Amino acid sequence: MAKLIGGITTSHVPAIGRALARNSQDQPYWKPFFDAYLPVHAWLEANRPDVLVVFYNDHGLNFFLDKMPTFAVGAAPRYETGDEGWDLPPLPGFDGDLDLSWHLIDQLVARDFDVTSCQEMRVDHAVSLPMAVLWPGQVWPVRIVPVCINTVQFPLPSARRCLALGAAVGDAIRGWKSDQRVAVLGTGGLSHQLDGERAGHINPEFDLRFMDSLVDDPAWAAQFSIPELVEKAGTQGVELLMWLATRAALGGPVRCLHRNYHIPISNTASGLMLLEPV
Amino acid sequence: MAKLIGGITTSHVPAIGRALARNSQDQPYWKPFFDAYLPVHAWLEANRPDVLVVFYNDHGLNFFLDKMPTFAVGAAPRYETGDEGWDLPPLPGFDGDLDLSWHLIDQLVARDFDVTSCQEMRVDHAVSLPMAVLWPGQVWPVRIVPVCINTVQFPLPSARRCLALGAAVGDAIRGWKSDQRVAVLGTGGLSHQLDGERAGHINPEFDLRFMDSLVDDPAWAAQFSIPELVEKAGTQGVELLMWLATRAALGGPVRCLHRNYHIPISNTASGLMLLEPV
Amino acid sequence: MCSPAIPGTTLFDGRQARKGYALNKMCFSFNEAANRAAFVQDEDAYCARYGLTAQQREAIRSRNVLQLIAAGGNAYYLAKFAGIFGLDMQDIGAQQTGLTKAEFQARLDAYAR
Amino acid sequence: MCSPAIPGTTLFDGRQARKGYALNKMCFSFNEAANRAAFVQDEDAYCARYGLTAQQREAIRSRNVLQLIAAGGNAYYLAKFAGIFGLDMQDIGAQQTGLTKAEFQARLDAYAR
Ligand SMILES: [Fe+3]
Ligand SMILES: [Fe+3]
Repeated sequence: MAKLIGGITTSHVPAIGRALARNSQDQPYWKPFFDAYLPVHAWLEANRPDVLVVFYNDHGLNFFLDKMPTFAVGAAPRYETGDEGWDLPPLPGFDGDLDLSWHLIDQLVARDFDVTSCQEMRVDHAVSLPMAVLWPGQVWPVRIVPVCINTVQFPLPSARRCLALGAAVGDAIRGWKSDQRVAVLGTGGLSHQLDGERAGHINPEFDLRFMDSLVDDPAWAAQFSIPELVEKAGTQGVELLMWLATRAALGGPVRCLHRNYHIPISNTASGLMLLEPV
Repeated sequence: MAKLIGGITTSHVPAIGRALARNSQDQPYWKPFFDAYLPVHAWLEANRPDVLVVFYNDHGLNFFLDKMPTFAVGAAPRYETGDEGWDLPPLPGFDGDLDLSWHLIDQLVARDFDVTSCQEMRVDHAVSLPMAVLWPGQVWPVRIVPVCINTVQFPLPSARRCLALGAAVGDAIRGWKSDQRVAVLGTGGLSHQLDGERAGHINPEFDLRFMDSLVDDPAWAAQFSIPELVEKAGTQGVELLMWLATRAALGGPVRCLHRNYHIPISNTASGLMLLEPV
Repeated sequence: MCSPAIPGTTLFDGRQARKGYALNKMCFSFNEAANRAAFVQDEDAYCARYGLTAQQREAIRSRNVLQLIAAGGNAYYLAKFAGIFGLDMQDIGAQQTGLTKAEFQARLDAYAR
Repeated sequence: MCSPAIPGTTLFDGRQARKGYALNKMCFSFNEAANRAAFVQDEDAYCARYGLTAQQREAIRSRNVLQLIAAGGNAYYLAKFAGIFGLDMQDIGAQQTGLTKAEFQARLDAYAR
């Protein structure tokens, strides 16, 4: 059986892309952000996953309102990126893992998750920037299976439903007949709001409580409705749903090997956690 | 509150489109088929629905394998048709009902159905031909909300899951704050298989038992897995999932006002039922 | 996905979908009349544009439905390919079962009571 | 959909989506550099192609984010419109809050401990 070796949760701010394009990693604004990933580099080096399942939210590159899935699972041999409107050099694309993709899709549909399967798919900065922060050489030593959760078009799936999705993905990974080492990556958040008069909203108390909960009480955030999460974490802070799915995939108790919380990166409270199943 | 006044289940064979284009309705091959709808015309005339929720399966007009939803709900102001590759004159398109579309989407996501919302959408013969058989003048006196269930890409949702979807749609219709009269239409099946050495497979015993079950024991078909349903009803006979969702939307006991079963129309056992909540 | 084998029947699961993507994408394009015309005008160029495998190219060339299914084709998309030649479902059924169209039609009629 | 009002915040629900479809579709097209160039070259023609409402057209003309949101714009798609002008999220935040960019940045920095 495949081994689910751990989970990483991280923010995915587009501004990281500009920092990479301009080689700003060592500037005072950016250095603390990039340095926070060094312990994760060491963990990846030591634990060498073969495949990453990536929970992320598309920001209008692959999906438009004509066909907006609640949950989409990639089943493509390759996932290219795009410039997303910002004239930045696109990052290298990613090789998929079709065996794991179809195993996940089969298992999820069997457990009443009504996923949209995507045999041709582009991934946006929510996949490529975390990958580039984890592997600064931008030569990916892993294949990926993207799992996209809708945060664009309300109604969004509830926190409870995203926990259930993550749990089902975790079970499927652990039940995959393969010798591969799999990690889960969840990208988004933490608190931020780009739009409206409340633009710039950040909520450190909530974020820190949320990060604590992921270790000991992963269902904590599921007490809140989606509008309540938006009220606390901001319109884009609701991307924390990706963190919930990632945590749920790990199943039972976890050990937190590393965490970082840094304000601000762009308009965002930037967070990072590295979790291992106990 | 809106009123859910009844449900119609019917086959949707593309050959009907050719018969319409060639005005073959009175030919011996077609007359029994078209005549079977006369009692439904009378019911529609007497009961005048304002909106139809249409459970159907797309055959590769609106959805391709790049983004294949398990369940998709239309939220478009208008749904046009296409020739689907067959050089037939496209039938007139349909006006949507955006209030009901969004009400359904909100309610379904709240009940853990991971639907894909479609704000731009074409509908194929599985919507247009049943509509043209119900209203031969092809002037539609109703608005529609299409609900598409995947029968193209396995894994398909289970019969049990489709029953649950239908039940949730029914609850949402009955809970819709509106004075509109709503009917449900489910199109597909009954037993047939277009592909493979078993092409031409038809299973009248199964179909008749299935039609009986819709009246008194709607969960009967849910005892079978999708491969079992394919074994019994054929690769395209699995479209009976639309009938299950339609029946489930009606909720409790129903009265069967009319039924017809006719072999063959094209390669298909053609079925028709008109059901009213008791 | 583990499915019990049903004789003469292929479930279009992930395994089939992986094999057939290019072929099905080409057939999906036949929804548009302009694409059908382009195929008819230069079949080789059109197939090349979609990157068909050799097996798929040969199955398209032979207009053989069983071969097209073996190459990963899905019945719903293949129906659009058949449309180019004006074939109906009895033509296709007859071809796959090795019957004449009249024989195939008779087999269907025999189900009636 | 019944949501409690959150001050200064618009949830992009069905009501907003219905209002904003044309605007968001145009902004989605800005994923491609050629479309951004076409917009820059002839803004009127490009907006006409997407059938923007008068309110949407005016909001695009004024480059005003709050007006764009009021016209049904979604933040994720509007970010691609902002990209045409090289605006970053602090420019956009400043515009919406009536602050200078430096003031807006200072407000963000103040959250740090
Ligand atoms: Fe984001
Ligand atoms: Fe069909």
